[in-house]
Amino acid sequence: MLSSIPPFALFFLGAIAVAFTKGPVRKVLVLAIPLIGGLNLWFGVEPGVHLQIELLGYTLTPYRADKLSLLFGYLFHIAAFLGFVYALHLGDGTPVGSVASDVGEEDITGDKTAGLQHVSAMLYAGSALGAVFAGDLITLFVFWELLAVTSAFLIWARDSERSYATGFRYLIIHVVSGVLLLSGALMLAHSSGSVAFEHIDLSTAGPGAWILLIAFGIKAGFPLAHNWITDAYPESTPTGTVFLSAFTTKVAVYAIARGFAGADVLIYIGTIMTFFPIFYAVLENDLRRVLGYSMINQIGFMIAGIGIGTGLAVNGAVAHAFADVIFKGLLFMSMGAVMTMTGRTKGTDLGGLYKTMPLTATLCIFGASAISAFPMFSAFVTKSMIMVAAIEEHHYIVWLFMLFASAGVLEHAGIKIPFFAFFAHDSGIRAKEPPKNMLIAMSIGAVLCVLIGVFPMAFYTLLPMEMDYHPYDTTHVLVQLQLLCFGAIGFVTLMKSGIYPDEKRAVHVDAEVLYRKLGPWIVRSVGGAVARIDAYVRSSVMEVVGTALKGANRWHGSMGPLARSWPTGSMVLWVAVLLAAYLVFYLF
Amino acid sequence: MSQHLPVLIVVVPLLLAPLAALVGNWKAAWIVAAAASWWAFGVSIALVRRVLAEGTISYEIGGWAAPYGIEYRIDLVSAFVAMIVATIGAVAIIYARTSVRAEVSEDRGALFYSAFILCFTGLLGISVTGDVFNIFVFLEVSSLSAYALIAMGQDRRALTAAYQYLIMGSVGATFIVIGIGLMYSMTGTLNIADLAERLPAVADNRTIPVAFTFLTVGITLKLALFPLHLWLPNAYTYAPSAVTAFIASTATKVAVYLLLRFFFTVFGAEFSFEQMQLDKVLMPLALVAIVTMSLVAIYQDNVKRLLAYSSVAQIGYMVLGISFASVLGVTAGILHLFNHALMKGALFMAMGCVMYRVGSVRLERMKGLGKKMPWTMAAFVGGGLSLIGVPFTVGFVSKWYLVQAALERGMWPVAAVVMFGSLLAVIYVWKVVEVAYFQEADPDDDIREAPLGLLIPTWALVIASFYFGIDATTTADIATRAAEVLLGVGP
Amino acid sequence: MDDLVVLRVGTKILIPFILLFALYVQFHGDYGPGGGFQAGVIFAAAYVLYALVFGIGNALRVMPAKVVYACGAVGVMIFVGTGFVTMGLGGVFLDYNVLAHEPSHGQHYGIIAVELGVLVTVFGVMVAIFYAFAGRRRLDP
Amino acid sequence: MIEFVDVALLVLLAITGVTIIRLRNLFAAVMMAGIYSLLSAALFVVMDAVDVAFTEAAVGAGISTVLMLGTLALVGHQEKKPRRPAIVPLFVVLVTGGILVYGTSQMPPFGHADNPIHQHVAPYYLEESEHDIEIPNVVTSVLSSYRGYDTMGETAVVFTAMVGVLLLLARGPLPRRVLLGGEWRTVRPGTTREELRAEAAHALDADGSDGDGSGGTTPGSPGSEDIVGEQGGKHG
Repeated sequence: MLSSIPPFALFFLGAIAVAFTKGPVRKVLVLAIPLIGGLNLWFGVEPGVHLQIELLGYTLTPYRADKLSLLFGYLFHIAAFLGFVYALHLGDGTPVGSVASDVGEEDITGDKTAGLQHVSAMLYAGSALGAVFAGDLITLFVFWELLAVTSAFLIWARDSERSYATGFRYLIIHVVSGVLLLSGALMLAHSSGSVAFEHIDLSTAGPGAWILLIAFGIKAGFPLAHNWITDAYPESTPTGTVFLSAFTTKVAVYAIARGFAGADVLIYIGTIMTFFPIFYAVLENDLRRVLGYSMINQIGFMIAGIGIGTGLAVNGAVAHAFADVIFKGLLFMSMGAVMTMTGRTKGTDLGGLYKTMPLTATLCIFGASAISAFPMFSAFVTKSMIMVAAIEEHHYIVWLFMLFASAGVLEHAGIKIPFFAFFAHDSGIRAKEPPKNMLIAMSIGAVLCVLIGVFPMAFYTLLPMEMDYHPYDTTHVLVQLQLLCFGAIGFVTLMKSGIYPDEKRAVHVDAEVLYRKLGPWIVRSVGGAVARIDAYVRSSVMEVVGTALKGANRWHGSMGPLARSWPTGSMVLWVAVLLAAYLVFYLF
Repeated sequence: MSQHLPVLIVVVPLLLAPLAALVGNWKAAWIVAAAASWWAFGVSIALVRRVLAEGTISYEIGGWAAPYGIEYRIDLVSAFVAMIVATIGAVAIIYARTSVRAEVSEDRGALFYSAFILCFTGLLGISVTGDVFNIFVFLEVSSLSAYALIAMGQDRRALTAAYQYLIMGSVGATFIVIGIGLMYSMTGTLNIADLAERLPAVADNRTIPVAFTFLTVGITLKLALFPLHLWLPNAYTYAPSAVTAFIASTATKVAVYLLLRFFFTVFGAEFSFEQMQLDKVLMPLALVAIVTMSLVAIYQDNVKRLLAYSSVAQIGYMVLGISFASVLGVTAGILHLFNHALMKGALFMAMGCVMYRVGSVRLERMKGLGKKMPWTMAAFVGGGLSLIGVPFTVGFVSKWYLVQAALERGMWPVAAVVMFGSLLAVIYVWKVVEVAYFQEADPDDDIREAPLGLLIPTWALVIASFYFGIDATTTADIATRAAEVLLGVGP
Repeated sequence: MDDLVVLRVGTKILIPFILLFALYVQFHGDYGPGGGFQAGVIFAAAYVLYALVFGIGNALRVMPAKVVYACGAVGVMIFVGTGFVTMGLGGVFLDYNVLAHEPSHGQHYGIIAVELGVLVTVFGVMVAIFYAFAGRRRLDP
Repeated sequence: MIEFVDVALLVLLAITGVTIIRLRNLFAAVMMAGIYSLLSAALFVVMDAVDVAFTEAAVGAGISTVLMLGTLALVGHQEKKPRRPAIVPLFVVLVTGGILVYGTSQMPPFGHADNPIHQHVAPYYLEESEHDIEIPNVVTSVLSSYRGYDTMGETAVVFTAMVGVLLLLARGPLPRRVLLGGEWRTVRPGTTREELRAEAAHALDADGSDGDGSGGTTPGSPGSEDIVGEQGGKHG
């Protein structure tokens, strides 16, 4: 019945309604909109083209549904719903039992900017939906830029100098991505005569396709373009980050899956993405930033899966994206709960919270188990598809890297996050459990993680490609358990034997000790090299930018020759010079 | 009556201009000026419709057949440009009522509106006439009145700016008349259609390239193509707000029309672009204009000046489109004429609102205006989005055509420069948005929202710039057909 | 300037002749060189001469600034108005043929009308500009 | 003989032109400009363009001399000495002029009956005007009838000039509001110009940073004795 109304429209209208309401009405609204939209999508929308308009001689398809976009559509409705449940308490004042005010930073919970956050989150979710149901590149571009702008407000909602600067950096990167997208789209449109967003063959479509891939890649956090994720996510409010983690990168994964499935280059990009963030993740102290690195790592699996390109691999990639939104959301929610209640997110500042926040700790462990791909949890049934597809397509080295990365995931996300936040040394913080709505949101997330893990076949029917795959075969379960056990045993041994000095402020040392056992050369040579290359690229890029800016200022600044006001006599002389120049040009 | 429409669009305002000076009282003068503007607006719409339906209209003034008498010859290009001028004039006159009252002393009001109508009439006269000398005459009317209008600015630097514009504008007009004279000496005619017919026979005479040179320099000076734009920033910065909004959206546009008229109709695209290789002159200058002038705009801290430099960059876009000398390219140029008139008009009007309340348009005085003058600043953002070229704004439509035209010629780097220009526009628009929305206002200021008399015209243009960005079929269709007329490939 | 008797008397004698000459130029334009523009300038020259010799105060009494400004405006209106009259009589703009039964008579009337417009405007504008300059700082004797 | 007169007049014109450039006393320069106009009028007479000559004599030598003198009365009459000889402009002018001479060397020879201008429209005027308009002076027929619309435009130009000059120079009462140092001030009734000027000077000191690099005001410009941005005052 509502099938001809694009899903984003409901959210955009909702945002207006939210902007003009307050209190309980607003709370009902923010919950009702994703619910109604989700139900409508589930029951009312058939695959097919639902809306077309003509613009500038091209056919635009602002609303097109197929299995791939529907899957992301369901996902984003779930994510929006969870996010709004999680953020429901905003505007009610500081939660009971919070010790956040101890840290001295004003309003660390983002309570003051509740209205702004709700409106921009609503618009943000709507933009993400618009993007995945966009049937052409121009519509995609519009939502691509809207995603950037609306999400930037979620970062600014923290309302601090730092978040302002971060949000601005974030916005610039995403606007650049949008401009590249439009450029690529124009080039493709010019060569093919159509702006429809379908599969693009990188080898034959010309430079436009590459520009498009770079545009998508920036949003997906490709290596060297990944900085914005770890830069921006830890700077948002506790609730804002939950929204941020759900949409932007997943829209990019969707776009790559639709446009570039089977492009070989993606396998290698994805593989690099799976393992390089691990080195940073283990060195990082801010737990939300650790999750940021972990996100790049998870996207790496998806990108590699898309690159492999078989039905199984692409299914694995999008399924993993689905699962990742939920378990990463759960982890960000638990860290957000910790931040809301304590005001801190640094591993060294926290610890021992399980005593007063047992529910949060348990739910966090659910998320950690899911991300580590324990059997019966979601990532197990999704990531394994990608790994199996890699073997089937004889990408053995890629598979090995992924295996290594999986172990890394266990260490930095599966163990480090819950351990440092809730266990480790007792920091003496006695914060209460977060507000109920936060707990409810986390519980729903945890249940979903388990449901997907336990009933994979039901979940698989939603996937876009045809395939025949069963996750729970003996080999797979055994391999995974072995990997997990060895990883866990290593960690526990180090802890118990006292090599792991838990009272020091250095996560850094802990990681080094751990890796000295696992393989010292990895940290020293590979990790060092990655860090050095990263630093080199960054510094040389900054240098080029700096020189360019200086040059621009010399010529274009207020006193530069191009901006100065000239005396009238010089102007006239200049005209005479030009007259002579033109005469010479035309006459000879 | 209706067969007189071509001449009525010019002579009715021309009759009203002295009337406005005669009535003496500024309110009455404003009514006269508004009548003139709205009359011309209505007639221009009628003319566009008639040209679309019937093709080129010819009107022989005095009953003398061309080329012996003066002919008004309105094809789609003329009608479209006249419509742009008339539309902006009709909106600007509403705006002027409030704005001019605050910025120009009342005893000058009557003369001011008289000059306003004269400027308006001159621009219309240029766009509809079919006679090159008549172009010059009306160019003088519009230029002289424009100098006087600019000199009415609050800041005393307006006088210097107007003086420089006077000198440069006179040089430009003189060059144009020298070019016309040289052409006359070779052909014995001043009628555009007749000239176009007779020029090829004498094209190998060296005098014609010299005429071509004088016209190139003269016209590019009038349209402020880099590097002959030097008069423009000061003139736009210090003129009264209503004048800046009007002149920025019309005067340079009419100069672009002259470029089209002389190089496509009079000389013919083949002669201009293949023999004279005009594209080799226009394209590099346009590209340099887009990049350097956008960069300069970034460094400005007076917003009117920032917009003025942005105008020079935007003129680069128009000329770039024209320099492709293809239907797509010229379409892009003509479309951007219209589109830029809408958005720059809106932006300068928004700045006029700021001027009205704050008394300055320097960036540091605009802190926190997003809260204090929400409608004004929202209008600025709307115009700014168009300047950047965000989809569903007119700016996007023109950039779209421009990039397509570049790609059609296989000029990837040119398309890249166009996109890069958009990025630079993001930066300079953002500069203003940042100050207005993200910096705290001085709590002592009691600045209120601008009055409706200013907001309504401003928003009319903003809404138009969105409307024609979403429904671009009408304008794009007219522009395409106009381009076909110019290139002689149309039906 | 009371002692410049020669100048004053000379001017007094000259001015009527200059005015007469201006009229000659205006109406003889059909047969010899001349016309509204030249006649207007000569009129203005005579008037300016008067103002220079007898003081701007006297000149303003003869013809107040407002009247002069109005002349500048009215002349244009006469010219454009002629065009409207021809349109009203069924011709195109400035088609003088329709002003009389005989086309050539119509041409005569039309030319006289528009030349009058030119004369009035040029005279008004020249004197107005002179007033504006002179009014800035006293040029009076 | 005619050629001799041509050459003599042109030489005199050139000498007068150079003299005007070199003179530093502006009164003398204005007088020389008058002479220049008379000489060109004479040249036009020699070229049989009597109407043009007439206009040039009346406007160039007559009215514009008076107006320039009026200006000089306001701004002083001594030109500033340039700091250094203008070698570069001279060079540019010579080069551009040289190219122009080359460029126009193929122009139709002056006064030749085969020239395009004598072949196309002009013969029509000469032959038909007697029948069309029935007045002997073809120049008048062209100006007032065939191209009467251009003349109307020129009349409008003259009128525009008046509007422009009056806008710039005429004096009226003080405006309702003035801009002082970037602030709007409402002018109280009865405030004198002197009081406002004092206030303006004060405000300008405070707002001295308002420089956009435009080079500020030109000394001696017509507005220099007024309140910032507003010319006005009691009627002179």
